[in-house]
Amino acid sequence: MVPVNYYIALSAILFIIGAMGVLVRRNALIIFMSVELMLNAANVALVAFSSANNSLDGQIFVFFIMTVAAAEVAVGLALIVAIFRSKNSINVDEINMLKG
Amino acid sequence: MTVDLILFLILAAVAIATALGMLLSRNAVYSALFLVLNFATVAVFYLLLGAPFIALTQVTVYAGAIMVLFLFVIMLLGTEELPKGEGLNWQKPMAVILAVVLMVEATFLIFVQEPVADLISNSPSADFGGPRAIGELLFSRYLLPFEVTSILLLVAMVGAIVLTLNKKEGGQK
Amino acid sequence: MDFELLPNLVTFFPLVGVLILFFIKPDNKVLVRWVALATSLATFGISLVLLQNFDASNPALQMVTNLPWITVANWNISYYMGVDGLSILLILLTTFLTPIALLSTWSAIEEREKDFNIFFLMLEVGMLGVFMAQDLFLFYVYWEFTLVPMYFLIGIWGGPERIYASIKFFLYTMAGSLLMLLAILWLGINQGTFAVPDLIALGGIPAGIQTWLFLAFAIAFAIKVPMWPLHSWLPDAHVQAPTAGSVILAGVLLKMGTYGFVRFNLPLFPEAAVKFAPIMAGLAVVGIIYGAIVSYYQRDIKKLVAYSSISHLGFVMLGLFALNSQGIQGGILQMINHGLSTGALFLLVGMIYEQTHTRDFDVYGGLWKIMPVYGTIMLVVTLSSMGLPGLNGFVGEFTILLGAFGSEAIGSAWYAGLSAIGVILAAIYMLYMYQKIFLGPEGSIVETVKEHGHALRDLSVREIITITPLLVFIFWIGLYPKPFFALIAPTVDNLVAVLQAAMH
Amino acid sequence: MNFSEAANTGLFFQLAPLLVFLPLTGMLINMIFGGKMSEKAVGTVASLASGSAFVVSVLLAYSLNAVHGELHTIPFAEWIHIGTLQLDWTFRVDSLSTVMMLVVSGVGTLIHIYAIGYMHEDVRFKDDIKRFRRFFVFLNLFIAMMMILVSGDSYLMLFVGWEGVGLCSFLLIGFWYDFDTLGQKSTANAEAGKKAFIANRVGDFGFLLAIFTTFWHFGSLQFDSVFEAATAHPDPVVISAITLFMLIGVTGKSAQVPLYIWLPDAMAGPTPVSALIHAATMVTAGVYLVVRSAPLYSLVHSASYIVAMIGAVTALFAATIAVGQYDIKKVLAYSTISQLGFMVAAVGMGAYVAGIFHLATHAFFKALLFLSAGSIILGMERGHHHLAHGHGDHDDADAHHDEEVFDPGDMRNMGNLRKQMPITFWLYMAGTLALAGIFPFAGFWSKDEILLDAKLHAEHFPGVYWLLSLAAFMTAFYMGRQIWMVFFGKERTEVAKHAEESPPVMTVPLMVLAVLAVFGGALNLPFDGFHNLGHWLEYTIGHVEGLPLDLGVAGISTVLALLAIFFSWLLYGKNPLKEGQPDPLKKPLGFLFTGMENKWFVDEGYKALVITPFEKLAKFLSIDLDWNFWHDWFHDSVLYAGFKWLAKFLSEPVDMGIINAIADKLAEWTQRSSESLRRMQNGFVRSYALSVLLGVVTILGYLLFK
Repeated sequence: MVPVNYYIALSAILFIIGAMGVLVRRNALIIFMSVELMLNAANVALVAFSSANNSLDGQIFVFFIMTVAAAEVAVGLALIVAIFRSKNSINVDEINMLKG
Repeated sequence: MTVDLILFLILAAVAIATALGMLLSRNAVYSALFLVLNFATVAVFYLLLGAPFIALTQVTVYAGAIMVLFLFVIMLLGTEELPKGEGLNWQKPMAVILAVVLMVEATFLIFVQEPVADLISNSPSADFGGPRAIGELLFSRYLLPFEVTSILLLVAMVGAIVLTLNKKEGGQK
Repeated sequence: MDFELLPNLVTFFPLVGVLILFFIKPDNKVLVRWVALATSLATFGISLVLLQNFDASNPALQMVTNLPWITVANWNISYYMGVDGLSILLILLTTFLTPIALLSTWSAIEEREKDFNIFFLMLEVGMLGVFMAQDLFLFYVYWEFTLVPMYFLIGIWGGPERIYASIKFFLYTMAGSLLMLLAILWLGINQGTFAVPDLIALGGIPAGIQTWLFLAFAIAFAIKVPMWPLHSWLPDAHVQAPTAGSVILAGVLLKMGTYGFVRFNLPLFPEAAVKFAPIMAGLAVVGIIYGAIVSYYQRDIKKLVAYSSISHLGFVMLGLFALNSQGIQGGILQMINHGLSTGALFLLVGMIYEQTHTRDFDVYGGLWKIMPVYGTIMLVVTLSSMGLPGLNGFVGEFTILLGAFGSEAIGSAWYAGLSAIGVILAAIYMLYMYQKIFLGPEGSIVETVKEHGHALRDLSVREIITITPLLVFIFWIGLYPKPFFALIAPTVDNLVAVLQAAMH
Repeated sequence: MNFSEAANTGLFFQLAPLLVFLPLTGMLINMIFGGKMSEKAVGTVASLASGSAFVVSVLLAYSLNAVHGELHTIPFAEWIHIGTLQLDWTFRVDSLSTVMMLVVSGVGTLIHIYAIGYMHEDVRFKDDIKRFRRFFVFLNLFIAMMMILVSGDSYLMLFVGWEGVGLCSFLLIGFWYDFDTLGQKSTANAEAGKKAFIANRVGDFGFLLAIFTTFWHFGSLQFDSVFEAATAHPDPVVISAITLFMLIGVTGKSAQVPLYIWLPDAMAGPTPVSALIHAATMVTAGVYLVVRSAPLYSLVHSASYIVAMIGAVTALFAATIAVGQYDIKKVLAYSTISQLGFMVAAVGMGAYVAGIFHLATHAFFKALLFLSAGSIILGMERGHHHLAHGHGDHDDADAHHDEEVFDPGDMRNMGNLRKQMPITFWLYMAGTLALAGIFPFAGFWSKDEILLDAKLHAEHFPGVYWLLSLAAFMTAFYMGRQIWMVFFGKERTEVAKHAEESPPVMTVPLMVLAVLAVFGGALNLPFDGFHNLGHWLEYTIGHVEGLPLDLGVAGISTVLALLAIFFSWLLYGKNPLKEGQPDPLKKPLGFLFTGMENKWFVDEGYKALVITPFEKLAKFLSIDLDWNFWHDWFHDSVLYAGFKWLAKFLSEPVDMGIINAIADKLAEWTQRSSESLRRMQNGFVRSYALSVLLGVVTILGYLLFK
């Protein structure tokens, strides 16, 4: 018997760790992984609520998130490959062409 | 303290630990492997939460397909480790501070302001979260979004191919 | 042929000429002149057909075109054209004066003749539209439309101060028009229609509001007339405008103001008209005397004629605000008379100016001996302007003064009595002008012109042709005005009935 | 149908419009074809036109007599019809208008003939032969206008003619518009014409007001309807107003005090003009108007008295001036004014027959006098010409002009002319005696009738008789003075010695006039069974008491006249004036004579009181008020400069200082802040992510702790 709170807390911790990954790492691939981690954190929360509310909708949602995540990763990795080809680096700090 | 709770705490500790491992590893390959471990842990959570279908999907799609893709790209580009650079010096402390603040806020939200006292029963109905139930729901109520995801995947696939096409070599279309 | 559409044809026919002119090379001056002249003559011809189909005994609007034009929300603006006794003579005057004015430009305008003719024909469209429009909004559109060509006529082909004069002309008229536009909008929105006949039929505007509407219209028209003291733009515009411009300005454009009074102010706001009659008559009298005295002291021929217009139009205004048949009919006839006489005066002044390039009195003198035909024609025109019996001016002035003398609305014979002094003053300044130019020993200008290698000549055949039609009408109206009165009488009688009702 | 039948059935009345159109035809012929016609032909056409009008007048008079003076109106054309205003051109043939027609066309024709000779020479002296034709064009136009005036059946038609003759007067006074009376280049003649027109216009102004008042009170302008309405409802105020307004017209047209000033200047016109227009016909229009309006004047005594007094005062006033004049025509001009005063006084007193009688005889003898004076002036001119060309070279025209200006009309230059111009002398004598009122000349009868009326009505019109008698005395005196100065004594200049008699074309019409001047009194002899004119006019103005000859009045006036002539002989005849000698009256009369000589300074008075103030007013209004103040100052300084100031104010302190500054500061601030904010946009994805997180934290914090 685990309170939902705990799951949510876990989800939050994972999410924050993911966010930290996005913020502190320079490697585009790791940033990407952190994003995946954040998605996962959200998924945890959703499944927990689903279970608590005894409703499958949350799980369906998770399913869709996974689909989107898969698509995102496919495109994202393709982008990273493309960037690497032109910049020869995947250090996001070296990619600042949008500087104002 | 029940068995469930103990199990939860252990798994949670593992999940956090792997997540931190992903975060802190210098080598991207290690990070990826830590993440796989994390995803697997989370899949276990799903099982505990009565979502067997999602749990397995998690293992196959995330821990399997996606992370393999990651590893593949890491290997392909040969960027396991970035050279040390100056980077944004103020970024890190700011990020930590914000993370802490966010953590505090989350804690306050979860445990003080809106504590959800519900307990998650460990014995859900037999078919809850099973492939059949999910399937029925997907093909009835969520049919349209489901179909849309197919298009999304198609677009993503095409996008990935177009982006990675090597134009310099006048590659074939 | 459907004669109902004639007013539209008359109004827009000059555009045909404009269209043709667009395709003529500006260098081909002869063709440009002839096309413009032929167009204006054709317009005159069509207006004669209009006259032929005009039923003089019918006081109502005739040959009406009434189409919905803009109907947004509760605005009912229509394209409403028609002719009645108030406007028929002015329409004819316009179509009559335009070819004459154009003919006078053949030697006077040397630059950009094509543009000049195009502007002139467009001006004719505007003027005709003003006299035909029966919808307030449509009227306003035409009213403002006339400003633009005239602005350019003065501003491009005028004298040395043309820019100042043209801008002053434009601003003055514009300023007044805006008030009128407000009044028009008020009427159109509150009464639910912009059509003048409908508005007259509806009536029922409260007296207090009538006062304001009357004033808004009156200021716009008074500036155009111009009534004293709003006349300051006139000398500038007249002096600077080219001859043909002055002819049209004095002949027709000023009449738009007086026409506005009789077409809109009197029938739309009869109570206010009755109330304001003494004030308007008073201003008219001041204008008559003031204009006459000021004319006397001018040293520039054109300026003298310009100021005399103020005096003459004072008579028109006095007649209109007598609010009885004699006054109003005399006033309308006097509009025509002034158009003919002053138009002729400007033409004649322009003719001598072409030879001498000066309008300063002091250098003239004794020209009658050198230019007997010119002197005689000028004498006739001068006398007509002075109101000598047997010429057109007298018929108008006499009926106006007679009407004003016994006018119930004005309420006192003093107004007419004082304005009769204007008759004396007219003799003083007109004879003064005539004497300065034609009598006495030869002026220095004769020598000056000789020094430039050519002698002063009498009028050329073209000039005589230009001026003769005006003379014919000067005599005709003076000797036998009956057909002219017959055209305006029924409509005016209707109007007077409305005003009489408002008076009691 | 024979002649008398036509007369009896009134057929001839239909000819009335010809009175106007015959002269007009003559005018048009001369105007259009005159350029190619000889002078004789031009003159003949014009004289025929006028003469045929005389024939028509005679026919009309004859027919009228045949139908016993019954009024005939001949509608001719509709003119102005508006509502109740019905104005037509209708001819009116009654005994009064026929008298006028006869006088106008009769005297007019004689003067036309005379003018053929006169103008022939005049245009040569003035060196502008082309103007010969123009003269006859104007003269015919004048006859036509005068006919409109006397034959009109309404006040309006009378007014039309009234204005028309004014125009002709203007044109003919200014006929030599580029000269002065001495033949020097000047605007003087033109000015004189203008003066006449304007003075007449002042009168017309009064007449117009009279017309308006008449119309609005009596509803018509047709004579009979007006009189009917007036007698039906005699409102003294209205009728006084009408008659007094009309009087203004009369003083203008008939040269009465105070508007007479134009007539002496009108002598600038050629002499036939002075005779025809400014002595015989046009100036009598005022008298005609009063007689025509007799039914109105007889209704209000006060108005009549004012008319009579104005006439009497004018008669005396002008006579005094005539005494002090040296120009032969000026003397006659003032004499005309004075005689017009007699007529006006007569008609003012209701002595209409006497007035019209004097009008007719005056037309005869004054025309005679003027024309004779013209003959004298031309005679002098001939002498002058003869001398100039006798001494110098024929072609030396310039030298001729450089000579001392010679005034052929100045009586001081004349003397003993009866030797050189005997015919003219006798003709002039006839005219003089008629004017002086010597028995049995025409003037005696008519003037006596006026004096008799004045005596009889002295109760109602006190003072008139004495004024008129005094004026009659003066008349005889100045005419005597003239005769002695012109025809007797010694020639005072060379020119006078060489003066030449005029040709028959001029003298023959004079003889006809002289006969009329001598026997004109027969028109209305004051004996029972005569009174022809009186009876004739009775048809129109009602019963007239034919006054018998009053020996007392006639005796006094004759004695006065003879006495005056005797005095003039004493002063001017016994010791003829020497060359350069001042007038012998100057000493005894002193400043009085200076006044007479200078026309009592009336012109100067007008100049000071009317003309100068008017010009000052005109200057003030046009230069100061209208131009400097209203046009320049108000529009340029107030409106334009005000607008400019406002525009400047709005643009500099307000727009630039406030609104623009706000905008500028805003932009500057934005720029500065964006300058610093720009650094945030550093292009580093992670920084953006940090911002997002910051946002999340902040929003969450806000939601949590709000």
